[in-house]
Amino acid sequence: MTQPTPGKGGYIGQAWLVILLALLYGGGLAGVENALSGKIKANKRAETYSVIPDLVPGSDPDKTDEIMVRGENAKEGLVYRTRRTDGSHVGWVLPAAGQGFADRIELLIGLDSGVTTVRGMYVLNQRETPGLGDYITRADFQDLFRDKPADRPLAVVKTDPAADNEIRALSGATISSESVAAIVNRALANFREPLRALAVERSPGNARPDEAVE
Amino acid sequence: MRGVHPPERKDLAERAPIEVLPTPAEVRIALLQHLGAPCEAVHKPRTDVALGDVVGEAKGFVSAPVHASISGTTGRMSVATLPNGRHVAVVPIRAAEEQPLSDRALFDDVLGGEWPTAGLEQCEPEQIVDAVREAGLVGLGGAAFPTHVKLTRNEDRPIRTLLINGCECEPYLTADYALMMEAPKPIVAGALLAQRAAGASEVIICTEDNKREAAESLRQAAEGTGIEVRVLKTKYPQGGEKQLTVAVLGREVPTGGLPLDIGAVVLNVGTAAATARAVMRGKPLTHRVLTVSGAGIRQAKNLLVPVGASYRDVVDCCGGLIPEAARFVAGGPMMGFTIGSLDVPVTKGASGLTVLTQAEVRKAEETTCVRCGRCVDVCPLNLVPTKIAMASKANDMELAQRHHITACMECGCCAYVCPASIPLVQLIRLGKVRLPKG
Amino acid sequence: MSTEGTTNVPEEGPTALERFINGVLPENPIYRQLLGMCPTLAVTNAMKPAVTMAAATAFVLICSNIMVSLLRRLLKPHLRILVFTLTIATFVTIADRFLAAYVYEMSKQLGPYVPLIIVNCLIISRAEICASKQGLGVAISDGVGMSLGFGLGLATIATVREVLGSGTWFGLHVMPASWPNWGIMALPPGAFITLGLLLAVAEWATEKRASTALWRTVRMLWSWRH
Amino acid sequence: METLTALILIFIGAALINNFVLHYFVGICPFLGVSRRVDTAFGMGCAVTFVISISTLLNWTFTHFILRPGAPLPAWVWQSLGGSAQTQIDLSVLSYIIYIFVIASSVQFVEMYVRRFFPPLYKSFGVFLPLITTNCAILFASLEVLKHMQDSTELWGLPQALALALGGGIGFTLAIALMAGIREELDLCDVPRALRGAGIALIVAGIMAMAFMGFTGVEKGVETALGSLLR
Amino acid sequence: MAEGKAEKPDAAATAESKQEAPAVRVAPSPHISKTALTTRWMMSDVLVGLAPVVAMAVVLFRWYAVVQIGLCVLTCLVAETLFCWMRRRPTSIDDGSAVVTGAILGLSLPWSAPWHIAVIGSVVAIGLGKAVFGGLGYNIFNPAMVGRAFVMLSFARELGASAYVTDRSQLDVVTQATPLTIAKKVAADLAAGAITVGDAQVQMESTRQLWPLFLGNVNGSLGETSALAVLIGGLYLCLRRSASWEIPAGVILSGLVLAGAADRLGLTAFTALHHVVSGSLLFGAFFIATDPVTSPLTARGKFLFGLGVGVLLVLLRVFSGYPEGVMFAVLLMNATTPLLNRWTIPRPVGGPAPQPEKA
Amino acid sequence: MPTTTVALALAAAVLGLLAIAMGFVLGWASRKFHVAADPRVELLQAALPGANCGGCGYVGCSEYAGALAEGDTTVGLCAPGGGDCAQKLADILGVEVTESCPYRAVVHCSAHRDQRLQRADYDGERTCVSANLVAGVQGCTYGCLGFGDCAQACKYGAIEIVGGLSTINYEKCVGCGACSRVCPRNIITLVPFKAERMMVVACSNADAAADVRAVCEVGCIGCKACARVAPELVTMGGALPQINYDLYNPEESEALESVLEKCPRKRYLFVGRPTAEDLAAVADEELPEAVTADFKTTVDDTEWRG
Ligand SMILES: Cc1cc2nc3c(=O)[nH]c(=O)nc-3n(C[C@H](O)[C@H](O)[C@H](O)COP(=O)(O)O)c2cc1C
Ligand SMILES: Cc1cc2nc3c(=O)[nH]c(=O)nc-3n(C[C@H](O)[C@H](O)[C@H](O)COP(=O)(O)O)c2cc1C
Ligand SMILES: Cc1cc2nc3c(=O)[nH]c(=O)nc-3n(C[C@H](O)[C@H](O)[C@H](O)COP(=O)(O)O)c2cc1C
Ligand SMILES: Cc1cc2nc3c(=O)[nH]c(=O)nc-3n(C[C@H](O)[C@H](O)[C@H](O)CO)c2cc1C
Ligand code: SF4
Ligand code: SF4
Ligand code: SF4
Ligand code: SF4
Ligand code: FES
Repeated sequence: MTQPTPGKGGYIGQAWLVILLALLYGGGLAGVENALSGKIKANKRAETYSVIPDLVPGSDPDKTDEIMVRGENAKEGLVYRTRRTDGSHVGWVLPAAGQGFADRIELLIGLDSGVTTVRGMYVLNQRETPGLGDYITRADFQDLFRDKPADRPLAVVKTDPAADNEIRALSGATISSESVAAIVNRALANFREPLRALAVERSPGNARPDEAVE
Repeated sequence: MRGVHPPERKDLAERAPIEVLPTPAEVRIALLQHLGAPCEAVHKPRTDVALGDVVGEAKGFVSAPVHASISGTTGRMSVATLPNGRHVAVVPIRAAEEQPLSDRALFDDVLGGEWPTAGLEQCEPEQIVDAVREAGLVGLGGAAFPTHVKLTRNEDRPIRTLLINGCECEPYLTADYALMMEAPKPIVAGALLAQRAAGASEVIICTEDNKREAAESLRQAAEGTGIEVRVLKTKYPQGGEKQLTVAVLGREVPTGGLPLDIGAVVLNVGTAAATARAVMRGKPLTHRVLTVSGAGIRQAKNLLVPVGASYRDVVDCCGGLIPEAARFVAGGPMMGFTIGSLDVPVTKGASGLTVLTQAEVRKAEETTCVRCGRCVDVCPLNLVPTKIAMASKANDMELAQRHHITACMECGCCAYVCPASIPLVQLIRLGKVRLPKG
Repeated sequence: MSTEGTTNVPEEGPTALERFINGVLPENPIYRQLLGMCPTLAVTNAMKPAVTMAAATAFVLICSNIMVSLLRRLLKPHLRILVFTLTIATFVTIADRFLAAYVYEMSKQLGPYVPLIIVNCLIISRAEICASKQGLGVAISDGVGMSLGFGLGLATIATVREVLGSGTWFGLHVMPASWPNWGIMALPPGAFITLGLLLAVAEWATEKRASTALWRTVRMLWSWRH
Repeated sequence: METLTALILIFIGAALINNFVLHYFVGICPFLGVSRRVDTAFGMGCAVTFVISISTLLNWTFTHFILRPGAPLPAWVWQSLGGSAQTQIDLSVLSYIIYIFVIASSVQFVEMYVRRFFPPLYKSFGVFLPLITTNCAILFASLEVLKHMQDSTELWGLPQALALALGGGIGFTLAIALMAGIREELDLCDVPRALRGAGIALIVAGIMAMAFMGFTGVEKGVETALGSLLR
Repeated sequence: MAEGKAEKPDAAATAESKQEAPAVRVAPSPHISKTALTTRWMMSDVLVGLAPVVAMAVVLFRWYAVVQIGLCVLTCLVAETLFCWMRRRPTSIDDGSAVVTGAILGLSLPWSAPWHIAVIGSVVAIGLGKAVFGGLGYNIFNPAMVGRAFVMLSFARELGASAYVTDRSQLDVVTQATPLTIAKKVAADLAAGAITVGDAQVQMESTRQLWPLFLGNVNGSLGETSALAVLIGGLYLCLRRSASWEIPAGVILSGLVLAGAADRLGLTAFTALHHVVSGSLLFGAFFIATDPVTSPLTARGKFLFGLGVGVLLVLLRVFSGYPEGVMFAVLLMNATTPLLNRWTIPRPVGGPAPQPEKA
Repeated sequence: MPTTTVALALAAAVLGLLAIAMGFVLGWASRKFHVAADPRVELLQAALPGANCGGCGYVGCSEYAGALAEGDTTVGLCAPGGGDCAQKLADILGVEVTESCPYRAVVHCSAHRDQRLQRADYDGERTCVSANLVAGVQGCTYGCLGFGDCAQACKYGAIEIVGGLSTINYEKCVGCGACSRVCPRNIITLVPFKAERMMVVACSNADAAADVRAVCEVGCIGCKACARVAPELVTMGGALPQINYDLYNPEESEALESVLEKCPRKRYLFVGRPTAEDLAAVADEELPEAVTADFKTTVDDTEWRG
């Protein structure tokens, strides 16, 4: 390391270029951010919103709003409230995450408005073993969660499902399958009641009779 | 103690009585036969010398003079490559027609006759040490360290125990055994003299349980002298002084140190006998007992040989070689050095000549170390030979030193057991050569 | 590695073409200089991220080379590295935002490895070795050459890993349907092992370079230059 | 309890399961460059652990107070300029620059300090200390922390950030020390010429990565085990 | 090391001096050696030790075992020849180490593994596990385990727990999951609260008996099923000193202790004894961890190595996503071997050599 | 005030402030923790070719650079770098280039295997340095062992073993001296090449004539004939002649011829062929001191045992 020769102009005087550049770059970056942040946010949003119609059939992504909900474990969580194009409430999309076989799995759970049925499930992020655990991202596995009851924990079985809350494990990836089910179960346990309460409180008129809470 | 049990093969020469080598036509006295400074020649060429005359003068404290081992005329100085690789100056002596001693007379002069153990108290320690030094006495156990150095008293480090080493753990060799059987008296006398010189309070003659008869013979000779004869369990390398002190005294010589550091001195039985001869008869070290053995020799023998006789003379005396003879080992097969030709003079430290045949030396091909750890298991010094060897080979001296390369005494146990036939000892020696000097 | 008085060294050194050629093969940043190993290993499980990464790196490298070359007469030796870092970090942020805005999928997949371009030794070493000493033209051609070399390196590794690991190349199936995918190739060990073996191949090829046609071509270009 | 479990998981995750070097491929340069001798490798590991902790601490502070959306400092400036309390000011676009600045200056500071006061230590690191600046592992730790400070499902505080930094640093030290031991051994081996140096080191790293893949799932196992033990 | 330039003169020197055929041969000491003991002998010893294990595998898995082991051995031999040829060295298949590697690799695979797995595993074992380091004696990691890890991570489906089980086979042992898989599943379910202790006992019923585990009448990889066969072969090896007893002793000791602790804490559905006789703990302890090349040199180092393998193995069994941990434990400890060697340099008789002053 | 502007200003301000703070802290620290270091070391290192061949006698280029800066050694030891490099180093250090005569390695033994007698078959580690530990590998204890340690050490591929004798290819030899350091018998020395071909004594057996004859058909017998013909040029070091390269003048070919002719064993040989540039480089140079051949040779250095 070469030694700076202190003295003439002091450290700051010597560093004028650095300071100038810093100001310049800082400003420039803020400009870039300004120009692009809208698009980036939109991208992030689209990631979730594009699957919303699939997760909660009948919903219009543009009518979805995001609310913070306090779960049973006292932690606040983001929840998407989905509506039809006409504005009526169809259900919820609940982001959830948890430990999988190899790493964290992040997923979205689609629920009906009364939180009685799982409408769909979508894996956002995972790093499971390629060719084994990563089959949880396949549509046929995610479809298994469609129309499962949301009022009881889901169970993973290795045989053909007998009860309606049972899900057949991916062969060779039971652990991943179980992890997904566990994440869903835990998210439901945390948010089932608060969401139901919200559904009753905010949009009782919108709820169809069959979806209404008792 | 760890170590190995190589096939002993002592039966080849065990029963052979010590014979006297007929005076050779020429002997070549090497001017460096010991550990320490080389000697300086005192005679011009073509000078007549008599048996026992000084041929080379010692230079320095750790050095020993060399003497004419026959009567004759000196020749032009020449060179010889000794078994240990040293390329040294030699003084040839052409034998005179008339020899003062030969055959039985020679044997009697060197080992026979009376060796009274009484009245040794009259010898002053200094006197003994001087006699030993003038006799050019060096260790006959192999290392050829000047004996007077070992026997000189040192106020700071008093000597308590004198160990007389009759283990002769090397396969094939029986010179010490034969000596113990045929000449126990001079050994005992020499031991007592050395005890006086060094001021030791106890003397233990050690031998192994495959030499019980020798132990018996020594016991009889040592009757009433207070010398103990101890029989140890046979194991190679029991005879190494570090092993011996552990086996007998239960104390370890510090690495890089001397037995002196634990108050002990180790002398070979031959050295003891030569001490007696030097002090009681005033004769220098001119002859030694040599075992000639191995499957490559026609008749295995124990010979009393003048220092400087060539190995060729020795072999001729034993009926010559068989055609399959392939390797001449000066010493025993575990620690001995090969010689490239038989025209090498016998030195004071030489203990035998083992001639191996083609079949015996056809070594298995060297493969790579499989880190089986056998060398580690047998190393009597508790080293990790394979690491030292590999480090030396790769010239990583830091690693070699971390593994205590300097502690190795090159006993050869590791290379003996190595299933990959790696020349471990050679590599370790290489490492010692490569060690930074100083 | 500072040299006193970087500011007033005479402008000498390899020419633009030399710089360009050097970057591609003789001084290939991955195989010859072992620079930027982290992204090399991390993003090469398939061609798409590898190419994206190469493009992002190229953008940053070329921009920072331009910038540094322009500023080179103003650099103070002890603040040199600071200016480099500042410049690189700025362009990396821009690249990162652009990826997030226009190729979101890739940006997500590359994750932290895009910002890690900041510490890619390749870029700073080019700034130091070439851009801070030579004119704009040379700096640009150096940047382009090095970027190509880097891209080439990434692409070779990614090809091996994607073809063996998934039987595809750029997502297209290239292996027979019965090909058993070598899952390990998509995992960290596969990255290390592939790069290790490819390095050996590169080493071996350079040892035998006189006999390889490729090398002869490079040599021809080289000698023609002189 | 839950936080403790989380901290333990983050720590072993960063140290073993998702080892910085063998899983995330960060810090490869020193991993390959300074792993020839065990002593220096260990020293390097300690240096990295130290720097990674310091810089993560500093960067967390910067992020928390200045950079993240809704950070107090810009908000205060904004409001004292008369802005509305509703608008969040997001300076996170500056995070990369700030991080690398903080890392570079703290490394340089440490370097000068060590050089002045611990010359033997400096000598054994020698040229490698500046290398830490361009060591991805340091920046990576900060970026990981940043990710978790933006992620609404799992907001990290300082303890989590430090657990990651420490775990990452120790994992790095472990990997580089093992590697150095192996490379010392390899010096005595008959490695094919073309593979000598980086080639064989990478292959060894690959095999080590395979071995470390044995830890896959330990996070989950420990989580369940701790869960059932604490229950 | 004798590469390139030195080779030529060297070869020439030997050839020419052979021609002259001098009677005298010089060499460094010692001049005799324990001729019966060669590397090849050690390797054949291992094969003898493996015999009961192979026999048991053949009894249980019929020709699946024969094909699997045969294929591995054959491919290893071919690979060995190939890599020797690539380095222009004389072939080294006659030292027998490739056969051992092949046999151990074969024995560590499930009966159901398809042929390409055996082939790829063997090539990787010899290539990445051994040849890249310079061949026999230089490798840092156990070649067979490198090969197995490679294929296991590559073809997880074919080597995962479910690959062992089928109901469409003539073999009777393969209708049930391997004991460790069952234990793992039960423990996980229990910990997650998915089943009650009673359920757990019912589910563990089939593996509660120690005898089948000991005799080997259970599902598993080819070589691991029978603790008895492994013990016979392993003790033979230890008695012959071809394998060092310190390593299996360490593995078993720490395995017992740690598995006992895990059992106490309710983290596993097995007792310590079950842990020892099930899975490949014993096979690994006696045949894999004992690979001399990749384990430490000194007795103390070996014992520590064994302890380490045992500890990691139980930890991985209890906590990791895999039911068994032998392979990873051995590979991890292989990586520490150089450090263990460094830390367990024995004290020489007489104390450490005085170190010269560092310049 | 719009958010954008504030964000812009804030961003710039934050960075600017940080830069100022850092400038201060580091500036302060660098003075506070200042350690005097020699900046020339780095320059020197950059000027060296980086071959790390060890030819200079230091462990690597960087150590040589350090030693140069300390003033412990002279420029021009770097053989691969050549005159250019020496000039650069000298410029940096502000000294004169003192020596740049091209040195080349010379093997002082010239007996091929069949000319050396009494060669036994050797079983053991096949390197010179190991074989040198064993007595009787060949008769002559001074001569080349032919296992090629020198060839291994040569980074430039300039040495081959021909018929059991180390043979230097002067097209490739750069005179780095690596070979001379590994040869356990010390029979390779560096000779200043004042001409394309130099006369050298190609034997290093210091024994008396009879002993030499006993082991070698061609070895120098120390008859002193050469020293008598050219007493200036050739001096006897014991039984071995030594050429005084200070006085060596390649132009006086008659003197050299006569030496060559007088030697009954023909142990004076002309070796080498350095390049034209090398010759040009030294044409107007003052000639350096000659290296003294150091035939300490023989196995005498090795330990006795234990
Ligand atoms: C290399 C490897 C990777 C694996 N990856 C996964 C995985 O990503 N997800 C999973 O659930 N199981 C995975 N497993 C399998 C588990 O270890 C376990 O055997 C399996 O989940 C048991 O369930 P099964 O009954 O469906 O086979 C993997 C196994 C191996 C050997
Ligand atoms: C420099 C030196 C000094 C020695 N001094 C003594 C000594 O004072 N007393 C002694 O008994 N032995 C001394 N020895 C000899 C050794 O103790 C030992 O006898 C010798 O190295 C041969 O042992 P060995 O035959 O077991 O190899 C000395 C050796 C050396 C090399
Ligand atoms: C491995 C080894 C084995 C030895 N074996 C014997 C032996 O059997 N008999 C013996 O007298 N000396 C043996 N020695 C030499 C002794 O260490 C010691 O040097 C000698 O007994 C001292 O006596 P000296 O000076 O009279 O020779 C052996 C040395 C070593 C290193
Ligand atoms: C006791 C013993 C155990 C061995 N175990 C293995 C093993 O687990 N895997 C293997 O590839 N080779 C094994 N080998 C063979 C041999 O050591 C192996 O091929 C070397 O690691 C290759 O360098 C073993 C050899 C012995 C003597
Ligand atoms: S006995 Fe031989 S093969 Fe075994 S560890 Fe020692 S050197 Fe290696
Ligand atoms: S290392 Fe030395 S002391 Fe140990 S067995 Fe080998 S030769 Fe003997
Ligand atoms: S005598 Fe001279 S020429 Fe002959 S071998 Fe010896 S050194 Fe070589
Ligand atoms: S010159 Fe020296 S190093 Fe070279 S082959 Fe001859 S003895 Fe060996
Ligand atoms: S590229 Fe990651 S540490 Fe250098």
